[in-house]
Amino acid sequence: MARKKTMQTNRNNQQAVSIDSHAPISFTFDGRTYQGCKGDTLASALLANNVHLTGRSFKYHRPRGIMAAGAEEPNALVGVGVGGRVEPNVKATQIELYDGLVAVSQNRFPSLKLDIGEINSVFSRFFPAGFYYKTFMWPASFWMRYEHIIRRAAGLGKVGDTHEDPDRYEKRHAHFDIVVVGGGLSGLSAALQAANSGQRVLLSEDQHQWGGWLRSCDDIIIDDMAGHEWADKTIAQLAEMDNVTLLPRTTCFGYGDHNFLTLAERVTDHLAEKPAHLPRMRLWKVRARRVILATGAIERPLVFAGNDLPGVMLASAAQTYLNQYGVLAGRRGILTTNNDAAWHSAFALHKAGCLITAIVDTRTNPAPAVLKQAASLGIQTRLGAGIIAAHGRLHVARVEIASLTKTGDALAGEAEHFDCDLVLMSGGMNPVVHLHSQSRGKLKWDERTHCFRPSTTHEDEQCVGACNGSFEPERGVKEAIAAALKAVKANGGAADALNLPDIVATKINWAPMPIWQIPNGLPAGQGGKAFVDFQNDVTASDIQLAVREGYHSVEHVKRYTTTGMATDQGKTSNINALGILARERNAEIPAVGTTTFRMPYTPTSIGMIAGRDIGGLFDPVRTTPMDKWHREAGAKFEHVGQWRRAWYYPQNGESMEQAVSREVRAARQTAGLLDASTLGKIDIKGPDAAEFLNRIYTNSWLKLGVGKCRYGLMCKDDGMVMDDGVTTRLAEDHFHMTTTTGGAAGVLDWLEEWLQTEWPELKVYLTSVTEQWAVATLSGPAAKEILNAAGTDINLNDEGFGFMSMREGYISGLPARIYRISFTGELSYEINVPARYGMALWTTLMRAGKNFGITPYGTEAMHVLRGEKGFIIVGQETDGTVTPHDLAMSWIVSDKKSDFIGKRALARHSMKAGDRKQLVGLKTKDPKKVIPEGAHATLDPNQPPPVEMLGHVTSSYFSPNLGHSVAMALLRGGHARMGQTVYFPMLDSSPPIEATITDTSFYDPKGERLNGKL
Amino acid sequence: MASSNSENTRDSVPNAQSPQASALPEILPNPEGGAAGLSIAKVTGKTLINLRCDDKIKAKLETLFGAALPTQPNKVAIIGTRRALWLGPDETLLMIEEEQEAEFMLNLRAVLGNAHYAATPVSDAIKIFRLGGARQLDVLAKGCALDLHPASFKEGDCAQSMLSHAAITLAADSQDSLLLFCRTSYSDYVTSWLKDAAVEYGYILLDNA
Amino acid sequence: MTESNIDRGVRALRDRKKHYSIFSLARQAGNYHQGWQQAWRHAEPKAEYDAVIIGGGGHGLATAYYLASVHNMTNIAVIEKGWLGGGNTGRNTTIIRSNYLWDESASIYEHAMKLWEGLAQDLNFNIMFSQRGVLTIAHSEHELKEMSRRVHAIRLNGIDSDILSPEDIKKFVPIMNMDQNIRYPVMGGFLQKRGGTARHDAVAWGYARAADDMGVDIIQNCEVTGLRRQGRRIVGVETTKGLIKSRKVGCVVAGHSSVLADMAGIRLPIASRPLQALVSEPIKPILDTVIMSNAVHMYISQSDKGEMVLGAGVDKYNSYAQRGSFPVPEHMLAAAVELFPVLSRLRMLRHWGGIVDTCPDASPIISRTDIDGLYFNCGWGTGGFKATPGSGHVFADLIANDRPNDIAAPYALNRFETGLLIDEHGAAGVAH
Amino acid sequence: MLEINCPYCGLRDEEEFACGGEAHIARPLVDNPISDKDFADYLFYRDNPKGVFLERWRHSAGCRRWFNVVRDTVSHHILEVYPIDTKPSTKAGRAAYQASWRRQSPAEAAARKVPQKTRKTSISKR
Repeated sequence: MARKKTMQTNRNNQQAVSIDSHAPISFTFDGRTYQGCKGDTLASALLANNVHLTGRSFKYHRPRGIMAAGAEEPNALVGVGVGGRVEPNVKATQIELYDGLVAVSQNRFPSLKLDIGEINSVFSRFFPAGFYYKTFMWPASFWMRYEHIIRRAAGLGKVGDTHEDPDRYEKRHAHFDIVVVGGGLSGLSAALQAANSGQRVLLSEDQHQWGGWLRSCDDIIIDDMAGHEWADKTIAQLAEMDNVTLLPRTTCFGYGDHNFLTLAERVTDHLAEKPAHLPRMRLWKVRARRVILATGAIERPLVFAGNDLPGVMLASAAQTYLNQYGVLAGRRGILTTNNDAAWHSAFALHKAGCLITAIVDTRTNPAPAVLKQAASLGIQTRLGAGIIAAHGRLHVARVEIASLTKTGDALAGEAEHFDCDLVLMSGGMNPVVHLHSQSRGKLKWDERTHCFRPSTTHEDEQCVGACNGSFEPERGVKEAIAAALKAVKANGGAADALNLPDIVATKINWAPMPIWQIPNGLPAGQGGKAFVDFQNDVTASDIQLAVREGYHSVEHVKRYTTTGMATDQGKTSNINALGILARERNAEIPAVGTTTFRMPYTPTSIGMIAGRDIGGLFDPVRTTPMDKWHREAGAKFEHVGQWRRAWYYPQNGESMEQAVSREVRAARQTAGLLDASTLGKIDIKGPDAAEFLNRIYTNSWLKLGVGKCRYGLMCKDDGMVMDDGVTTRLAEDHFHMTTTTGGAAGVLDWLEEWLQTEWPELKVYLTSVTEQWAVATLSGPAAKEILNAAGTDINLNDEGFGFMSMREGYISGLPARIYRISFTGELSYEINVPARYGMALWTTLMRAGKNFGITPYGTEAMHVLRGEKGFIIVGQETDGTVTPHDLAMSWIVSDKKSDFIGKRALARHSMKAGDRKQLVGLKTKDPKKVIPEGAHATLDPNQPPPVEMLGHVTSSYFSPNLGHSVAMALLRGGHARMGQTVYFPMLDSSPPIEATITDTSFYDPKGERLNGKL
Repeated sequence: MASSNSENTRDSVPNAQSPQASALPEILPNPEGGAAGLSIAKVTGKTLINLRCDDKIKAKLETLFGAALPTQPNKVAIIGTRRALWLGPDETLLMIEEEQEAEFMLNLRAVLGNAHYAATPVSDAIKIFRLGGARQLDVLAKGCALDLHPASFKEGDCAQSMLSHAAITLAADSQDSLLLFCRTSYSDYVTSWLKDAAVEYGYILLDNA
Repeated sequence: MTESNIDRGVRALRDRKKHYSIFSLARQAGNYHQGWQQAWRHAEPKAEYDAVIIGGGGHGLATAYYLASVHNMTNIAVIEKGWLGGGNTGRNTTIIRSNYLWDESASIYEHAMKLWEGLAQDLNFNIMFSQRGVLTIAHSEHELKEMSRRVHAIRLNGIDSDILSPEDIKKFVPIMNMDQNIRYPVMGGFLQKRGGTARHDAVAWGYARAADDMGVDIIQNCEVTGLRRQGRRIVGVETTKGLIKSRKVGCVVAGHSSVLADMAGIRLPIASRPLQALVSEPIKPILDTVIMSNAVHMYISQSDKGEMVLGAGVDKYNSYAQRGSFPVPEHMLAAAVELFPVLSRLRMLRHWGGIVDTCPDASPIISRTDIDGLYFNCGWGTGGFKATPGSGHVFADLIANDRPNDIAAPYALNRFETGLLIDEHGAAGVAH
Repeated sequence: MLEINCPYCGLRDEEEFACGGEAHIARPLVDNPISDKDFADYLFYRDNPKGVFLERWRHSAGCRRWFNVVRDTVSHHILEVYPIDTKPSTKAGRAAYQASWRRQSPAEAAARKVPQKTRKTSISKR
């Protein structure tokens, strides 16, 4: 224990507000073990152990340390975790420490202290912004090689070796009357006020502890309590109320249309042992009626040479490390600032034992109060001055200070040198306006505090406190309570206004001096590097260069220099960059413009956004009542849309070809059985049902007799074939429609659309019955015998039960509708039973058919069988560009009907053109050759590319029954090419396949087999 | 056959549902102790009839059904074990005891004669589950965007929506239980999804309710 | 004169110290990069031009560049309401390929591909055209058949395309999930080796710089407020910087084409839809090609900076807001993690939306209009970037000659009257 | 993500809905002959305004009813929701309905029972 304490040399206060020093924690960084406390962030723990150097920059590999204490940290990026949990590029300031945490530095080789990449820094003059646009062009062929090297040099962290993420990620929807984002002084006040109304309130906070800045400052007393005590009391109060949801460790990263918020809750990242049942993170998808944003503010760095050295940090960050974690970031410090607020941070550190040797302020007129206090603390000051350069190798050791001209753009005196191990910098505050901007709220430039503040809103949203530019605590609380009351009222509720808490805080003038770069007395581009975007290594002179080269728009500057494009998303760099850009263009900042912020506020877990909709839950798999049988029969399956269909049933080691040809032969010689349950089925009822079908299908339906079936083709209104199927008249006003498996849902929606929007006068009701019925198709010469053997009360004789008709009855006791229709060309029955009997029907038929050689067949055999007959499959013979005429199915297009969907479109001149792609059959010269589906036809096999193509093969199989291959193709002007020879070039080097154009009915063209006569 | 390279994939055809979803046991105790957070019970022995008709015709069926069929959107008529769910301005889902189906349909035809309506049996097309447990709403919220807070979704309310990728209908049947209706072919997906979503809270699958 | 205009342009560039090379870089390093010149002048509009191009994106700037370099028209202007490349040029996922199904598409995208291959040298601007290959994967029997159809057509059109087996893919893309027992197993794919990506901003800047060097005026922050007509002829463009006369006006304003058409009193069969994309934080290289999947709807590559770049399909409603709805990235990332489990542990860094013109047949419009001298180039949907050089090249040809060349002809507006569409929606979805 | 007020089911997430594009497109009757060009107005040409847009939505995961919506395509604000067979009632909605070029299109004229003489123009006055 004692030993551990001594290791944390910079921990000077064991009682700091955010840590529990009685719970020591050990962790490793770059393989070395350190001790920290419960409540630490990795950053505070490293600083406690006097570790400042944490990473290397993106481009120049410069040594970098911890600069901030929150989401804005640009430098301290590490890789965290082991095995499948490795996560690159995590900000050390956002990692909650846990026992056994493993972190490694990034973008360095061989080690952090000695990184050969630092060579880039030496040659940095050759790599200004956008240098790669200007070179690597000769010889042309070499770019890919240059790029290979560049790619390996770029990137930051590494992904883990194990690619399987062991963690779960959850998502949930939620609805709230009022959502408050940010658990600082203003957010807590707004939440408490809103909660008093009894309305459903959500309060979220990015950190794991509540209070925000209240935890970092030591000079706010609220209702006679220290700020952080008041925060704890208020949160306890809110936790009591069951209309309030509190989400700590939760970042609101997105604000979309209609008050849709997305929040990322970190559930187990901070735990050493991660319970298996808990998700690592939870995505909250929140619909809020009113939103109150209390997201605080972020301090700006100052831009001076060497401002990126380890040991140079934001003043507020140093104060946070001191007051929250009891960590003193240095022993000998210097503050450089342009505002009063930072002075108080310096005072705090000075009192805590970090000797502040000087406070350097670019202004000549800081508030008398701070000057007085500095004097009383014996801190010397340099007014109207700035740090013009910081020096040191792996840590800041010395700074040069010089006085500046009134405007701050040139030096006004000789430089003095100060030794130090800590530089505090402060360039003023930036309200966190990201979410307001994401919601499309507008921003305006505040001439007093020199920052962007929210102006008009777009969604139902209000900003309060520091994120609204109201940095004074009293004002923030007043705004928060007023905003909450307004929201409650707008929701139609009421609540008594809270009394304003009694706040005692140091009065601070928050207006900084607008100075965007501290001059170094040298011509532009010379002297040490003054960084604007630390992570991407963008310097002030890079921005000057961009402007010089004509990249004036802020967007061009961002893209040309990459400023603001790093993983800190420009939280510390945007305004400084804008300021320098404005100066270079002699324009005002608002004229130069800002960028609109977009989701996410901070980098957000991809695994979390994916959630559980992966693996087995990625997409539903729909199965038929007979699915179990198919699986037990060892069927291979194929996905058709979301349906899983038996594809073929290999027996004792058959290849697919063997299995399919066995199934195909059986269906023609004895009988085959197909699970057709997936066909779409729609119940159509009403006095106008026939008229409705007449408008939907291309053929006529008015005269179809009850009990009779008819095949129909439906087109979109552009005349292109959309779906097909057999529809049966159950009664005068009642029809049963079947659709393709894939088209089922679309067809039902299509029909409903026409009924609701175009023909509301038609009295027709539609109901989907796809899953009400299980369907087994029994096909083949023995079909009738098998049905009789199974036992049925239906007379199966042709007289009683002709082709294209339907009978209701029983099959071995199962209530059934039998449709005598055929997709194989054989005698065929589509037997429909209520789905619960599907399996019973199937096994009954298999049993009854045993002696007749019944053979189950899958979708592949079905394809071959219909291929032999030249029947089309929508989606295979068609692709949305094919008309009924193209399919040689003009016979199904009625010219008598006054109208049907697609009629007018089919009458367009171009639809009649003879050179359209038309469906034809193909016979290969070599009967054994099967043309690959998708192969394209040409008249001249020797033509060099680009080859003149007639069209492509839509279906192609070897027909076991015919002993030769059969194919269909859509060929330009195909109907007039009967007998012509065409060639199909192959993808491999094999010679083109030669084939003759024929019609499409290859097998039993007279259709004699339909009646089972052999 | 189809394309020159597909041969080598033919014998490694996917078997749809990945292990992860189906691997979950029938019962998962609440990892944090106490009763399972979710109970899922298959509801059987019911007949479902999809009724398409306008409000006038609904009125004619009040006596037969035993209660006025809902004419207000997303309301359920509850009478004993019978339920009538509003699905649309001219669409209602009737749930009655299976043994009453034949008689009910007979009387329905008698009452409505040749009026314009469609009463289609869909018992086999739709699966019914009764959900219970202290965390049932938290589980549903993971995949359903409806506001199911007791304040806004009370007994006698119903709603159609999505549960992740599946269309569902929910009915608040009483303080502590919900009826969930989904298409038969999606029921495997829905149960897998519910089980997986309840891993945090524990669940129990009951055969009948 | 024998020397081509391109040669003259390039030579002109070389002569000047404006020329970019490793040597000029070294020379400038010597004087702390103080000597670099503006990439393009910030021109103010003249009273009249021989042609005005509305829209300072890649397509518009390329049009101007080819008008000047190929057709000798140097008294022309490009006017842009905001900043160059601020529209879809700077918002797309930079995929470049020419492996299209229909002949009409193949010819224009391959025309573009050939220009891409020499573009950095033509423009003396490294646009980082990286031919790392584009692999389109198939997840079902149906997609395998569709793939075969496409590859046969692509090959016969003389465009490179190889079919990859799952084994090949495993080798080519080690991080891809090749488990065959998942919902959408990777059953195969086809690769265009010449496909790849380019640096989108650099394309706009490179064309702007080269066009400017031939005298083209590039006018930013100049919004069009009206189109001045005399009867059935265009005579000028009304802008926030005043009237600019011209008897030839080319509109290349993806996303806002309908708005301009409206100003001219004509109509286009176009819907403006949001298209979303996102990038992850930068990591060391894990993916050295471009992957596209239609079934699970996403495409992905890794930028030179190390960011994983992902895109999906368009949102379902019309919008001019350059923002879409959350479910789109949600489903896109689920698909991405399903295919690439390693992504689960990465974080989304930036997300944005563009406005794309979508046509009924998912093919562009490059056409004259009912107004003489007014031309439109639009409707590129989600695929415009890859066509940039080809699109600009044929559009310049159309504007200069007032008639489309063979490549552009099929893309005329009248195809919606005749119904002779170029339907690139691809497979009509599974059936039977 | 949009939140849409279904006339029957109330406020629901965009994900429950399907978007049907421009509303109030009358279908020309076949017995009213119009040119292929005019027919293309019905088939392919859709209004695509930057601003107030009249569009159709269907509550596909809910009551499956079609209805009309007045939505601003820039702000995404929904100004009005109204039944499929009615016209907009808000000022902005009515104005947009009247202003649409389609009101003058021969295709729309040909949707009325009484055959009209098709006017030979496709350029609209807005």
